[in-house]
Amino acid sequence: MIKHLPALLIVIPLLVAIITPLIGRINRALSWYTATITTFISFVISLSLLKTVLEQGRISYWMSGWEPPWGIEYAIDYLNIFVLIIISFMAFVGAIYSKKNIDIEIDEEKKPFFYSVYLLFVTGIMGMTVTGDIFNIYVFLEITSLSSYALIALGKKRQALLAGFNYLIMGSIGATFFLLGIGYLYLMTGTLNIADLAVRLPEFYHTKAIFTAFTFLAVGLLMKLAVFPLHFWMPNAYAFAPSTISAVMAATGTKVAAYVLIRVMFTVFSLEFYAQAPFNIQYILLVLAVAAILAGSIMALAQTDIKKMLAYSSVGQIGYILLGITLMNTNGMIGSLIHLLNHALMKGTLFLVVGAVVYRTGLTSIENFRGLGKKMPFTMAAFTIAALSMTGVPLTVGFVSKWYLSVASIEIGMWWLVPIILLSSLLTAIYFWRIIDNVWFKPALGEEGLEHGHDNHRKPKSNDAPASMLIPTFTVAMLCLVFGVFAYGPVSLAEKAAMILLK
Amino acid sequence: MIEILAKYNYWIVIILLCTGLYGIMAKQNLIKKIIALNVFQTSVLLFYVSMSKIEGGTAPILLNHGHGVQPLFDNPLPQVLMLTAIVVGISTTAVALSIVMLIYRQYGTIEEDQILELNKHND
Amino acid sequence: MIDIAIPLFLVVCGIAVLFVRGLFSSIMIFSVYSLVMAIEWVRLNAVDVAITEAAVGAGISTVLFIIILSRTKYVDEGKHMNIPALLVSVSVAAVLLYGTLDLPNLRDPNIAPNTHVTPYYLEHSYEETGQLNVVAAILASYRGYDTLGETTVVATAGFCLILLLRGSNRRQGTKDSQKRTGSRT
Amino acid sequence: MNKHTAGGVGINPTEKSPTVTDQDKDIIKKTVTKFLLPFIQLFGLYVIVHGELGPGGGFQGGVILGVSVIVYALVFGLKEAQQRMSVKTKDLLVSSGVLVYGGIGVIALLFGGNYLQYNVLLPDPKFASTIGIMGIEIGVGITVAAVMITLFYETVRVDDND
Amino acid sequence: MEIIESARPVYAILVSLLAVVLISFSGKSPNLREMWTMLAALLKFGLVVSMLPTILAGKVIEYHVTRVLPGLDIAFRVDSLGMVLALTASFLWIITSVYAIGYMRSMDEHAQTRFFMCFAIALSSAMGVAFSANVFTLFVFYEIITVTTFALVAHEETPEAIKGARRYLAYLLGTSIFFFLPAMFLTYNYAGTLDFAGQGILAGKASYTIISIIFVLYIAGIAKAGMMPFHSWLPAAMVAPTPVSALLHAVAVVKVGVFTVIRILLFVFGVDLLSKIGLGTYLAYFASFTIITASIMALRQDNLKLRLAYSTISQLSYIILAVALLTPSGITSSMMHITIHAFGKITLFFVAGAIYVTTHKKNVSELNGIGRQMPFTMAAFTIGSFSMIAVPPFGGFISKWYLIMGTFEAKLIPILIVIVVSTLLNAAYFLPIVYAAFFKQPESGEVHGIKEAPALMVAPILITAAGVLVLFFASPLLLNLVKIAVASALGGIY
Repeated sequence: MIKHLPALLIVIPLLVAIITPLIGRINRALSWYTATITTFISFVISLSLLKTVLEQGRISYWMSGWEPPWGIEYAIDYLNIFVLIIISFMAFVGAIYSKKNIDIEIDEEKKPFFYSVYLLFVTGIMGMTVTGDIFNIYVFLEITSLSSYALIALGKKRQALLAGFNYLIMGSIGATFFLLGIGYLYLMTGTLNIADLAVRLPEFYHTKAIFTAFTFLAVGLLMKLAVFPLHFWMPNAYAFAPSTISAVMAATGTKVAAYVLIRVMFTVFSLEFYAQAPFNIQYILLVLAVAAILAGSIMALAQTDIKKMLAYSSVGQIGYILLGITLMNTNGMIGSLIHLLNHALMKGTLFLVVGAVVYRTGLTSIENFRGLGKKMPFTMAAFTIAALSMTGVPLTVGFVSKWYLSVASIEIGMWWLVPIILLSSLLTAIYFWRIIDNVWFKPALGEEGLEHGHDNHRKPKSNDAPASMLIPTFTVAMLCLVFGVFAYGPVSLAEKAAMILLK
Repeated sequence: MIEILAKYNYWIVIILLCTGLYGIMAKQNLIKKIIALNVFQTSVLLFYVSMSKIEGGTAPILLNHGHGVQPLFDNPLPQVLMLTAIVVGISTTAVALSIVMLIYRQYGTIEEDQILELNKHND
Repeated sequence: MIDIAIPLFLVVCGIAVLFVRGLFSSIMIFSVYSLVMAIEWVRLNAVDVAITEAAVGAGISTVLFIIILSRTKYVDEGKHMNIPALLVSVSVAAVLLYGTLDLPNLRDPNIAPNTHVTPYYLEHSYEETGQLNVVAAILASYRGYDTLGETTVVATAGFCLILLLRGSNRRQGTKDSQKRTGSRT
Repeated sequence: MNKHTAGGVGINPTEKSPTVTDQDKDIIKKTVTKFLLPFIQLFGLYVIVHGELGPGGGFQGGVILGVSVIVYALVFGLKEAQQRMSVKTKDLLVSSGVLVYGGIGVIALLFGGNYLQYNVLLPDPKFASTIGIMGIEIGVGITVAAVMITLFYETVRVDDND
Repeated sequence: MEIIESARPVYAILVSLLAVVLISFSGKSPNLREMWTMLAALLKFGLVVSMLPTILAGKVIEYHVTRVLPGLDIAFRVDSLGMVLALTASFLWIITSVYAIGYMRSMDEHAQTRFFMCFAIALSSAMGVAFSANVFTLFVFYEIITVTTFALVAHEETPEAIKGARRYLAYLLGTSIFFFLPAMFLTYNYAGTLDFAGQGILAGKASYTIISIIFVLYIAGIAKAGMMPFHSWLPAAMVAPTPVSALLHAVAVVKVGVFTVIRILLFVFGVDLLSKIGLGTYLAYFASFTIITASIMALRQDNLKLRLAYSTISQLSYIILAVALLTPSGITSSMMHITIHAFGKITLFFVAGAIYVTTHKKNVSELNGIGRQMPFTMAAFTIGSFSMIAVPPFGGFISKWYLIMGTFEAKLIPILIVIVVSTLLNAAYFLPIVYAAFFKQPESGEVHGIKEAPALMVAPILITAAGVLVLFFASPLLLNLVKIAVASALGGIY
C-alpha cells in the first residue's frame, strides 16, 4: 500500500467527504471526528511521502496504471511535498479548531454537510498540489473553488453572500483563463502532462501563442492568488466567511494558487522562456509584487474590522510570495517558499485568534480588542507572536523569508527592493501594533463607559477560548517561533526545490 | 474556404469570450452576470472543440475496428476535456444561482448596486 | 458555408443574450445560444460534447435559470456603457488576437494535438480498454481520474446546494427590513 | 413573493386548488407522465451504459434520469415526488455514485493495480476494463441524477418556506 | 586567546526568563512574586560574577545555541567588554528590584505582575546583548528590549503614557528596522559573516563608500544610544514609573545602545578600518554636537526627570565620543563610563522617584529646602551630580580623565573644548538643584523635620551613591577588565 500513498492521500479524504453526510445521519457529532481524523490521516500520509521524497527523489504515480503522458500522473517532488505538508497540516488544525467555532456559525443540522464540503475543499487543494497533469489541476481547482464559494457564503452576516458570489465570479474567470491557457499549450504541444510539456515546450518559446498561453495561465492564477490589483474579491470573502474557513483558506487556498503559479512558471515554462519573451515578464510581475506589498500594507492600515485588515495584509504578504518567485534566483525562491510556510502559519494563527475572539465576544472590530489581553491571555499571546512574525521580527519565521528575499534582491542588483521590504514591514508593524496596543494596554470597552456592543455582565476576568480552539491556535503560533529559530529544516527543503525549479 | 475556416473559430471564440467578460463586469443584475459567465465559459469550450476537428475526419468511434484501413479520426482528447468542463460549468452555475437565491431572500433584490447600497446602510 | 454561418449566429446570440432587455428573454436566447453551440459541435463531430451541452445548456441551465427567475424580482436596468469593463474586454481580446496570429491552422491533421498523445489512444484504446468509442475510453480509463474529479465536482455542487439552501435559518423574516444589522440568525 | 413576474413562467411545485377543468387536464398529464416515465428512465439507463459504442455515458444518462424525476415532480407535485424519492434517499444517492466510482478504484488497489486500474479486476484485462468502465459510468450516472434532483428539490423547497 | 565552551552565559540569560514564568504564576501573592524577582536577580549576578575570573584571566567563554540560517547564528561569547555591561546591569538589577518593590508598593501601582515580568525579560535581553557573539544575536535581544520596555513605559496606561510609549516605540523600532536591519544585512552581504572579531570583519570586504554607508546606517539605527536627531524617545519615555526610568536610563536600554555602538565600531568595523577612512573623527564631532545641545536643553527643563533625561542624552554621547576617538584611552574611557554613568544616573533617578513618592513633587523649582526633609536622599543626589560633573573623588572623574587623555592621543583639540564647555554646562544644571535643596528656604506650609522615602527605596539610593564613590577608589579593578577589552580591540597594542 505504501506505493499507493499518493493516490490514497487524495482518495481517502475524497471518499470520506462523500460519506460524511451519511455518517452525520447516524450522529451529527460524528462528522467532526470524521473530518479531524481524515485530515490527520492526510497529514500523516504527507509526512510519509516527505520521507520517501527525501530518500528517493521524485515520486511518480500512474493513475489507472497508464504511463504518462497518456494517463494522469501524480508527481511529487521537493516543491509540492513542501506545500503539501503545509496545507495538510493547516487543514488538520482547521478541522480540530472548527469544533466549537462551527457551533456558533453554522446551523446544527448542516454540520455533516459542512464537514463534507470542508473535506472536499481539502481534497481539492491537495489534489492540485500533487498532480502532474495540468488539466487535472483545473479539475481539482474547481472542486476547491466550488466548495470554497459555498463555505464563504455560509458566513453569518448577509454580506457573506455577496462576498461568496463575487468570489465565484472572479474564481470562475480565473479558472476559465487558466483553462484557456491550457488550451493554447495543448494546441501547440499536444500534451497535458506537466513533465512532457516541459520537454516539448522550449521549441515554441518564441511563438506569440505560447506567450499568450503564459499570459492567461498567469493572469488566471494571479486572480486566484489575489494579487493586487486582482485582489478585490478577497477582503470581503475573508471578512465574512466563518472564522475557520477564513483561517484555512488564508493558510491553504492562496498557498496552493502560489504553488501552481510556481509550477507553471518554472516547471512548465523555464527561465529560458523569460529571456525570449517579447515583454519583460519578470519586470511586469515585479511591479505587481511591489505594488501588492505596498498597497496591501497601506490598505490594511485603513481598516477598522480585524478580518478585513488581515485580508488586506494578506494582499501584501502575497506580494512577498510573488516577489520571491519573480526574482528568479535560488534565494528568492527559497524566500518565497519559506514565506508560503510562514504566511500559512502566521495568517492561520491570526484568523484562528479572531475566530476565538468572535466566539467569546461576537465582534470583529479592532476597537473590540481592547483589554482582551486580560480576558484571553493565551489567545492574545498567540496573536502577538503571529503579529511579530508578520512584522518580520528575528527568531520568528517571518524574518527568515524576508531575509532571503532581501539577499536575493541584492544578488540580482535590485537593492531598491530592500527599502521597500523594510517599509512594508514597518507598515505591518504599525497596523499590528494598534491592535497589540489595544489588547494589552487599554482597558476593555465596557470599563470605560463605552457600552457599544458590549455585554455588561461579562466580567473582565480571564475567559480564554475553549481548549479545542486554544490548543490548535497556540500550536500554530508556536510553530512560527520554532521555524524561526530552527529554520534550517524548511530552508534546506525549499533550497532543494528551488535548485530543481531554476535548473 | 478552408483558409478562412482555419482561423475562423478563433475569432468567434475571441468575440464570445470578450462579450461574456464584458457582461460579467458591466451587468448589475446577478442573474445576467451568471448568464454572461456561461457565455464566457462556453467560448472556451468552443475553442477546445474547434481544435479537435480535422478536415475530413470522422467522429472517433472505431466502428470498423480491425477491418482494413482506419478512417481519419477527429481528436477525441479535447472533447473529453470539454465534457469535464461543461460539467464544471453547470455545477458552478448551480452554486451561483443558489447564492443568488439567498441574496434575494436577504436583500430583496438581485441588483448588485442596490445590494451594495443596502450593505452600506446596514454596516 | 454553414460552418461560417453557425458560429456567426452564435455570436449574434451571445451578444443578444447580454444586451436584450428583460431577463426572461435573455434566458430564452441563452437557451437558443446553447442549442446553436450544440449544433456547431455536432458539425465539428463532437457528438458527446454536443449532447451534453444540449442537455446542460439548453436543458438544465435554462430550467434552473427560470426557477430562480420565478423566485426573484427583475428590475430593468438602464443601458449604459461600462467603460472600464469595455477596456478590459478589449485588451483581453487584443492579447488573444495576438496569440492567435501564430496558432496553427484548425482542421490541420498535422498539428501537435493530432500527432502527439492522441494517436496512441486511437491505436490502442480498443486493445487496452475494450472501448470502441475513443471518447469514452479516454474519459473513463486513460483520464478516468479526471472523470472521478468531475463526478466529485458534481457531488460538491450537490452538497453545496444542500449546505446553502437547506435549513431553517433563511426565512423571509430576515430581509433588509430586519432590525439586527447584517446578522442572519 | 410574486411568482409570475418573469413573463408568467413559474414552476408550481405546490398543489393549488384546481378547478374542475384543471383536474381533467391534470389527469391526462399524470397518465401520460406515468406512462412515459419508465421509458425515459430506461432510456437514461441505456445511455449510461452504452457509451461504449456511440455517444453518451454516465453524465448524459444521469441527466436524463434526473430529469425524469423532475418531470414527475412537476406533474405530481413536490410532495408526491418526495414520497417516491425521498430527500434522504436522494442524499444517499449523491454519495453512493461517487462511492461506486471511487470504490472501484479502491478495489483495483486491492487487486494489486494502481488506483482506478480496471484491467486487474478480472483475468481478461479487456473485459475487466469494459466492466470497470461500465461500473464507473453507473457511478457517474447515479451521482449526476441525484444532484439534478437535488438541484430541483432544494431550489424549489426553499420557496416552500415562504 | 583561550576559548572555553560553556553554557553559563545562557544560564545567566535564562535565569530571569524562568523568573518571568514564576512571576506570572504568582501574581496573586506579591511577596512570592517579588521573592522570585530577587532570587533571579541574585542568581543572575552570581552567575555573571562566576564568569569574571575566567574573563580576567584573558579567556573567552563561547556557546553556540543554534543556527537559524547559514550565517545567522544564535551564539554567545562572553568577553571583557560584554562583562562590563553584564556586571553593571545584573548588579543594578538587584538594587533596582529592591527599589522598585518599594516604589510600586508605595504608589500602589496596578499591573505589578506585568511590570515585574517585563522588567525581568528586559534584563535577560540586556544580558543577551552583552553576551552576543554576532550582530544577529545582538539584534534579536536589542529588539526584545524595545518591545518589553514599551510595556514598561506605557505602564500607567494614561493617554500621555500611551503617547509617550508610542513615540518611544516608533523611534526605537523604526530606526532599528530602517537602519540597523539593513546595516546588518549589508554587513552579512559583504562580509559573509556576522561574528564579532577583534579587528572587525569588514576590512577589505567592500569599498570605502559602502563601508561608510553601512557605518551611517548602524549609527542611525542604534537609536538607543540617544544620539541626536533620534534622541527624543528618551524624554518621551519619562512618563514611565521611576524604577523604569532608572532602568531605561542607567542600565537596560541606553547602556545597551552605547554598548552596541562600541561593539559594532570595534568588532565589526575595527579600529584600523575606521581610522583609515576617518569615520571616527566625524562621529566624534557628531557626538560633540549632541553633548552640547542636550546639555543646553537640560538647562531649560524644570521637570526633574526630564532634566535627567537630557543629561543622559549628553552623557551617552560622551561614551560615543570617547570610543570614536579610536585611541586606547578613549576606548577605555568609553567602557568605564558605561558603568560609572550607570551608577551615577541611577542614583539621580532613584532620588527623583523618592522625592515624588514622598512629596509628589516633580519639578526642580519646587525642590527648595528639600535637603532638610530628605537629607540622605539629597546627599546621594549630590554625590550623583558631582560624578556627572566629574568632580573627584567620584567615579565620573575617572572616565573623563581618560577621555581627555584620549583627545590628546587623537590630537583633536576642538573636542577638548567641547568637553570643557559641557562640563561647565553639567555643573550649571546640576548644582542649582543641590544648592536649592540644601540652602534655600522651603515654601511656607511645608513639612518640617525629616521625612524620608520608605527604607526599601532609601537603601538602594545609598548603595548606588556609595557605588559612585567606590568606583573612584576601586577603579583599577574595573580598569583591569576594560584593559583586556581594549587590548582585544586594538590587537594587543595597549
